[in-house]
Amino acid sequence: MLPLLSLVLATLFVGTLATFLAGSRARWVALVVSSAFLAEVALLFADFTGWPGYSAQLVPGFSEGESYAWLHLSWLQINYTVGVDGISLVLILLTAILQIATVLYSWKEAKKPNAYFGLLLLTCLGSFGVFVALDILLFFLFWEAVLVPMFFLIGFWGGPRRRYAALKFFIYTHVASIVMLFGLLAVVFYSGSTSLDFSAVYLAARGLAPVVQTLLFLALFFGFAVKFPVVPFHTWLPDAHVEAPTGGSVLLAGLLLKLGGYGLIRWGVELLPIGFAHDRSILFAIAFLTIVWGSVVSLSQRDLKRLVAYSSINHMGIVLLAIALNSSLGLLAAVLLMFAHGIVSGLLFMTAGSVHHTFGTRDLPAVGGITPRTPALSTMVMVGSLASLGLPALIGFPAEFTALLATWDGLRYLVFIPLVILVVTAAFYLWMMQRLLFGPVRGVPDGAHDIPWYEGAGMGILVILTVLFGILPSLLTNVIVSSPIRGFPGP
Amino acid sequence: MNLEEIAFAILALVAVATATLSLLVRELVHTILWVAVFFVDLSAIYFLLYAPFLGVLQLGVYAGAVTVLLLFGIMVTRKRIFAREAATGLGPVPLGLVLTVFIFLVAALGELPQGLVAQRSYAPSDLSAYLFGPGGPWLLLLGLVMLTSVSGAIYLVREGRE
Amino acid sequence: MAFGGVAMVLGVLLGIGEASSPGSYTNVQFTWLKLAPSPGPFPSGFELVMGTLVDPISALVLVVVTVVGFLVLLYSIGYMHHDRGLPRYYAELSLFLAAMSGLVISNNLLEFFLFWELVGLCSYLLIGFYYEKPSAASAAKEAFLVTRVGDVMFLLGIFLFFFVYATKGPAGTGGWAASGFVFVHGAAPFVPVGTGNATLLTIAGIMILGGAAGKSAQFPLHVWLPDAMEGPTTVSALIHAATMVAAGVYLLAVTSLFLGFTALDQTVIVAIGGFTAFFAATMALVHPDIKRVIAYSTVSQLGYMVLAVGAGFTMVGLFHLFTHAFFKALLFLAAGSVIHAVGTQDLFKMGGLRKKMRLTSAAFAIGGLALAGIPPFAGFWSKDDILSSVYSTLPSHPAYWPAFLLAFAAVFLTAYYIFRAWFLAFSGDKPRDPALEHAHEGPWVMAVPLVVLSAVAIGGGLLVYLPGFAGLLLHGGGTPGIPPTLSPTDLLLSTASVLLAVGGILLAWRLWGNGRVAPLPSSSAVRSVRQVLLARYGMKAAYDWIGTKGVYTLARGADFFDRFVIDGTVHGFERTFGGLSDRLRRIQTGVVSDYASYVVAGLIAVFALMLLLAPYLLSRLGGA
Amino acid sequence: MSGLPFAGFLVLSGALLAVGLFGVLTRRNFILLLIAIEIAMNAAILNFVYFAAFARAPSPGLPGQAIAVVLIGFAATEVAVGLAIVLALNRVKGSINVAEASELKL
Amino acid sequence: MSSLFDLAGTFAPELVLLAGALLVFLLDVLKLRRLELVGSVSVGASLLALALVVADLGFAPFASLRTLSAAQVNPSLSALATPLWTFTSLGLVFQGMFLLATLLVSVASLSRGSKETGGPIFFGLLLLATLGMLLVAISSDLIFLLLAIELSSIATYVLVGYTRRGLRPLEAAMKFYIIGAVSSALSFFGASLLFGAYGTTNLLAIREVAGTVGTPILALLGYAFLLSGLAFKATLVPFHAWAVDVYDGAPSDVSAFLAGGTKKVGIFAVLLVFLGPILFAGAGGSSNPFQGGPFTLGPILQVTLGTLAVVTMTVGNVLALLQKEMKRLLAYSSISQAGYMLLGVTIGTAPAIAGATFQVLAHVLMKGGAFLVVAGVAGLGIGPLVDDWRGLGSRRPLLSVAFALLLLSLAGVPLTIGFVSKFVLFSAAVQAQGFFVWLAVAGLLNSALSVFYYARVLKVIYFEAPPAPLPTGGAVVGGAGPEPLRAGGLGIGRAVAIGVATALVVALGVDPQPLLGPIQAAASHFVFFWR
Repeated sequence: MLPLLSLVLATLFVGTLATFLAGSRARWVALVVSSAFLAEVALLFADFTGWPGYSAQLVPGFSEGESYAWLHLSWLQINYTVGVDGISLVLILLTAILQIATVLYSWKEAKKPNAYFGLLLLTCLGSFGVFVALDILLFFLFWEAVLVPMFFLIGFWGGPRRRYAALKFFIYTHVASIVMLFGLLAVVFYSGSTSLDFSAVYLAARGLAPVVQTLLFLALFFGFAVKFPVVPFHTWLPDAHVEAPTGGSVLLAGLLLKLGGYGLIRWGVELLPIGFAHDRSILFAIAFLTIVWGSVVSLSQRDLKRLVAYSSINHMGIVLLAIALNSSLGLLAAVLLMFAHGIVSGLLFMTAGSVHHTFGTRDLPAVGGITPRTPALSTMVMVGSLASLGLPALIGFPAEFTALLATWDGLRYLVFIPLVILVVTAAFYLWMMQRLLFGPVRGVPDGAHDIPWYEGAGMGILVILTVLFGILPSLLTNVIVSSPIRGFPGP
Repeated sequence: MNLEEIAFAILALVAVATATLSLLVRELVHTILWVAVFFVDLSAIYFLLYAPFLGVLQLGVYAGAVTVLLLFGIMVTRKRIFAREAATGLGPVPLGLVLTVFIFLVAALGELPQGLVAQRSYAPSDLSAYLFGPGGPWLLLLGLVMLTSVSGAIYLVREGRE
Repeated sequence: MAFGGVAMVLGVLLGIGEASSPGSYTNVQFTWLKLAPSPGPFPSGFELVMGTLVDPISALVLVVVTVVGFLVLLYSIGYMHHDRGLPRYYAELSLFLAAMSGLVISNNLLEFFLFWELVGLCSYLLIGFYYEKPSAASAAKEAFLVTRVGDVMFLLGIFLFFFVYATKGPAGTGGWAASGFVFVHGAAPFVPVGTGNATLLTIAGIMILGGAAGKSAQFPLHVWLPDAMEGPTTVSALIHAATMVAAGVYLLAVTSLFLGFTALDQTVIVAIGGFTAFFAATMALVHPDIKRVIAYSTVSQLGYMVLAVGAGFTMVGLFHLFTHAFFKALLFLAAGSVIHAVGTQDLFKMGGLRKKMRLTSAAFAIGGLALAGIPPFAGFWSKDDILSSVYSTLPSHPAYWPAFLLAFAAVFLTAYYIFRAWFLAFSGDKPRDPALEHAHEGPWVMAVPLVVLSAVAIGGGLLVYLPGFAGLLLHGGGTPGIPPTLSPTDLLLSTASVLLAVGGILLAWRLWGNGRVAPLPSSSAVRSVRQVLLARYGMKAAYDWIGTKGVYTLARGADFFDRFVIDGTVHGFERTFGGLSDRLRRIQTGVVSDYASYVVAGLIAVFALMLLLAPYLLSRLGGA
Repeated sequence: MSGLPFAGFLVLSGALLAVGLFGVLTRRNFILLLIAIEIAMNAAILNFVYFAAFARAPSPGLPGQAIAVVLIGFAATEVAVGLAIVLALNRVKGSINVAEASELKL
Repeated sequence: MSSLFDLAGTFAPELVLLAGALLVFLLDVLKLRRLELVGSVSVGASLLALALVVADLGFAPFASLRTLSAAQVNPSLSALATPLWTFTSLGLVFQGMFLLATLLVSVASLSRGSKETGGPIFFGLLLLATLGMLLVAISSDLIFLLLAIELSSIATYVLVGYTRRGLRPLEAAMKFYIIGAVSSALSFFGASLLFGAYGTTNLLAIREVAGTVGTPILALLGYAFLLSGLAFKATLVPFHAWAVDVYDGAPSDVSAFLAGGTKKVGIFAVLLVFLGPILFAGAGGSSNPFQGGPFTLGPILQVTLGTLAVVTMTVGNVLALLQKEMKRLLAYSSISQAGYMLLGVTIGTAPAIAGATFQVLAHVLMKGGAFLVVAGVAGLGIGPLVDDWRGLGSRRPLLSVAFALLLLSLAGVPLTIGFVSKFVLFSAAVQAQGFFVWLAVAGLLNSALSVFYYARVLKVIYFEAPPAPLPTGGAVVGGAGPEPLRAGGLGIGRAVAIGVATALVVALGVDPQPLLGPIQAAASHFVFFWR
């Protein structure tokens, strides 16, 4: 059988290098690589016959598994181990989609295009790696590999305060990832595992005492929580988004935030179910705080990107809530939400970028009534906003619906909190649309054209998928459920 | 208290006193004088400690060579030999630090090594036999150190002639 | 247009077919989302499906939707011909019709909700059709938001029902969840079956009511509907009078048929319905805007329907929905015709239009008579049916009394305000505003719908006596509503209500007839009541205050906290380390003696560590 | 032959070390610093000589004295390098006050 | 005289270096002072020595590492009950790393420009200092060890000031010398106390009796003095203050050698001196020196060293945060890295020592490379401040990439050797459990803290615009473009050295196994040997 995952990694790696070296033709190389990536992901889906289930020792299995020895310390085996299950497969699909959409959207990037596209590809490479890595060190490696290109993307191509934002982003996430690595290693050593492979650690971690699990889970949670981000570790996100170039914002919201969710599921919940169960009340409290906070703060934002950034925080809070519910429905919802948010927030940040390109500002009071001048852009803004506020037939709805249903199952009347916040979310999107799209024309420069074809193409892909998966979410959910979300066997 | 102990006590007092004086007097040349006395006093202590060879060595190397070297240094770096040392860093902090070290050293020694046996005095031939036998590498290393320092020192000083 | 026509033909055919052979069809069905069996509340997993279910009640409403929809599309050709955004208009309207039809033929609550939101979206887009007008944009937002509150409650209601019935229900294997939560035509509602949690079910019912109240503009979520009149009048006719706002009633009907309400739910629904019927009518009494008067009347009429459904007379409520759709669409289209002609909505500028616009005037009068409940117009049959049905339950449900009385009193108010509008607009010699002299009828495409709708408004109520149509109503669900009868009790009640209505018309004629403009009474009490009514009892202002001042201030505060406290803490860390670094940096004085003292200090520190601290620590910690 | 008092002896070497360190900390003239360092160095040498004279084991004395020989040589060598540095510094700066040579700081 | 040949064979690397140094001095005397010439001698000697050391380690299979005792090496020395030197595989590994540092610096110094006059003395002292370092790595006697350290120290005192003209280098040399001499006095004082406590200065002999001796306080005092003296070399806080000024004031190539090479001597010396007592299992006596009865030294030393390690990392990092000068920033980062290395020594298990060793190797490459870059950049006319590096990313892309990689490695970003070494080290600490987990936590927090200033440098290099040209009195021709960098490149030698260091940083980050495996084996041998 073809080592598909390694093939994809190799494609992306070679592609990234080629892009860096391609000079002014970088965008074509990037496009070819992205298409190849998408095709390979399609192959991956075609090849994916379902989740292999639990092994004899009740370790969750993975498809497309590959494992080669990498680093052997006398007391520790470190391997190159990769594999996928339903959860990672869906997120890989998201990666491929966002990559090609972002490449298209940034088609006319003029400032050092080869580095720009190379870094975009590198970010996607890292994300892909995170989603397939089944060895702690490999995982951490890809995890960090996402960080560096994003740091440069923000810092070099970003807005006026880009340096501050890049630094803040880098430091926040790096500190978190170090804590996360420490937590993972502590799991390994306290459980007495002699290998960093997921399956070995999984098996060994069954034997950890509940107290240890609880503490270790908290450490891991902190590591992932910053990436999520949850309140109060979220303040890097608005700054990073506001300053990042559009392509960076898209990947930041679409992929990087997902890493936190994925990491929490794969390396937190699956690895330390008992600790997770003990810490759930903390997770709930943080999740609710994040949901409420992200939404309420969104209400008062003037900058379009900041607004979307805070709404991202709100959505990721729901993801955390769904994960914390510890039910199969909750996990299904969490993964679906991550996918949905990836697509929708990507779309919204693209529109925010286009608004900025077209009108020279993203300040909501400064520009408004743009619909007559830029109908296509307005439509995109509207689709994105509506999807984000959970309108049915768009992708946000099935995700939020399952999440809320799962919340009801798990927490009963506390579901009121996200439900009420649903109204607030609707409020700030509607308010934004009212000011930006409707009303009398203001702040529109004379030469403002509607979006160019490439930006439209990038957004168009996402719009189409928003509708497609909104109507047929089972395309995704059938894949997601082929993963160990059916409930984990006890210790 | 036997004679040796009395001698030791006196010599010790002199050693501490001359060392202190050498650092406290303001005339640099006086410093050299006190240092010379200190080195001679030490060599006397070595004699008392059954190390006559060392005593002689001390006299030769320190009281002789090193003292002259230091004097040379003063002569080169000072316009007048009898220049006074101007600024000093005397103050409570250095004194306190040093006293603390001293107190630690003395106070910690509540317990003495038991069963110390006085050794016989060694003939210089014994010493040289050891130094060229088992202790050879030390000497070898010392030679390397000297090679290094001499070549380095010559290089550093030589520039002045150019 | 053509699609609208085809849809109408299909819809009517479906209706006729259903009338001729009552039954249900479940045609299309595909899996939307599936959860494998897993521990938890859905032990055998669940499968959410999208499918269609055509049964008598959906056929009934489908007829309304398609017919009125077609007529409005037709009418729009004339009404909207000068508008720039015509393609957008038709696209959105078509999307609405599609979504509304989808809603009607949904076979489960989730799908219902999906289309429910879609029609809400269309409503939002169409209210904001003239988006350059800030008031339109604002009204659109308000409509979406207020209905969103209802939607959220609806969603929770869905969860509750799903949860309670997940393992119960008619499907047999694995409960309702496994069957995809689909409605099964002809089965008894769950509630009597449901041995489940009564409290949960009551709350579920209330939540569904909340959803319905949002969509159907029932108190206290009614505020958006009058503002929704910012949209084109055709939209008001179709969406905000005939179809979408009725979706809330339809939801209540569906719920009561397939799931059922508990007794407490019913009392609440009845109370809300009755109160809204009266409450909205009062606000219509004084409004100068012709469309808003009709809008308030819509709210009020929807209150009647809710009342009926709440009292258990589902089919009676739907019957009123049916007739109301036609005569209210008629009223709106007539009003639209007027507005099209005169370019204003202010009743006090109009007057004497009867002479210039005879057809419109007649149509409006027919609609008004139907609304007022004057026999034999359509509204009489259905409204009277509601009143008599509810009246019949009063002995067993004394709690319904207040609602019934309010609804009954509203009959008078209804007749008064609609004819006040008619007299103000059409009677008299000439318009009060001289600029309106050149008013004239619209083109034929606007006239045809008026004629058709007038016909239905006159005779629609009599359809009840058509066996096929009555069959639709009779076979609607497991608990048939009381069919219209002419029993003595009813006669008495009908007479009383007709007399009330006539009284209302007379009062309107007395005050406003023949182009009179009744002077404002000088009594301050009346003035202040008028002010309160015009200010909508202050509710709009209160909501605005909560929405802008309250929540926005909260948001600003949160943003401030976010920027300065949370981020400030982080920066505080940074500053602390920076300051520490700066302070520590100063020990690097550049003087070597100081460095030597650090060495000595370090030596002392090592002493202290080795001789004092480490032994102490180790003895405390118990050795290595 | 009785030994010299151990504690008393260590007081001497400790005192010499302390004086040497004190000189390093307080003096500013490089040459005085050199002298102070030599005094401290001699404290160490003295220790070796003492422990060569009074030892627990039967014959470890000889290495102690040998070490002392080596250290005397080493200390002298060290002084030579120090003097070379001080001369070079004096040539460039015209001063051998260590407190004045503080351009590199913070 | 077969034994003499044997001896020569045994000490071949050392003799090669000595011969190289003497040859350099000979050439100096013969007035053959061309930099390229003497530099080649130095490069050749260190390369040859490195080859010999690697050969001594045995190429393949690495598993058959030899641990030679002096008696095995030379029968004539077997008379010594306690040899002064011992060949351990870990010692050889350290020798290799020292030689690597020397080689890098030598190669880079080849391209320093022919107007340099101090070539012979530079390379001669470089070789002599390296010789001292090599001897440290094989010593098993305190005095031998200290003298070897002094050999390298004295050579470096002069090296720092070898330009003879600049005030800053000479001031640095002066400070270096004074603190170094004080420290050597302290070390010897400590050695004398240990001699008094144990009756010997031989580490192998001390190991036999460590902790059981009847005068624990004397021994403790001795270790305290010794630690303070060695801490100077290893730049542990608070014995570090000289290092910053010296790294700053010295010529950058010498700084590279100091940071990349001689500092590790201190680390290895600490390892050598303290590993025996730490590992001494003893009779499980109490750790209270005032209690009497059987006494265990190890835990006390571990607590002390651990505390020093944490303080060193923290202070180094905190002080680096606000540094404005590039070399001082690197110096502080170097200090904090010493803390990590000491961490491994403290723990004393084979994995931890392997981690520390790997960290040393990493630091040789990273910090050596970084200082070489600094030296090269200074040659391009860029000032000493971090802000002077603005926009270097666009002006010198390759050099900037190399520097960025080195910094990322210092920050511990994966796929660089810096990550692997920290990973091995911290994982070993966590694996040792107990008290050491907290050390690992401190280390992790510190490496998080360190990111702040590395990221700041990267930010300056890549995100900020190059400095605007100074107004030059109206005669500006080109206008607003950035001031052109001084013409000419880094020189081949420096480019090669930086390239090799960077390549190794990345290559060993991707696949460290080829070196990590042998180092682990060597560490296990070492621990086994010293137990």
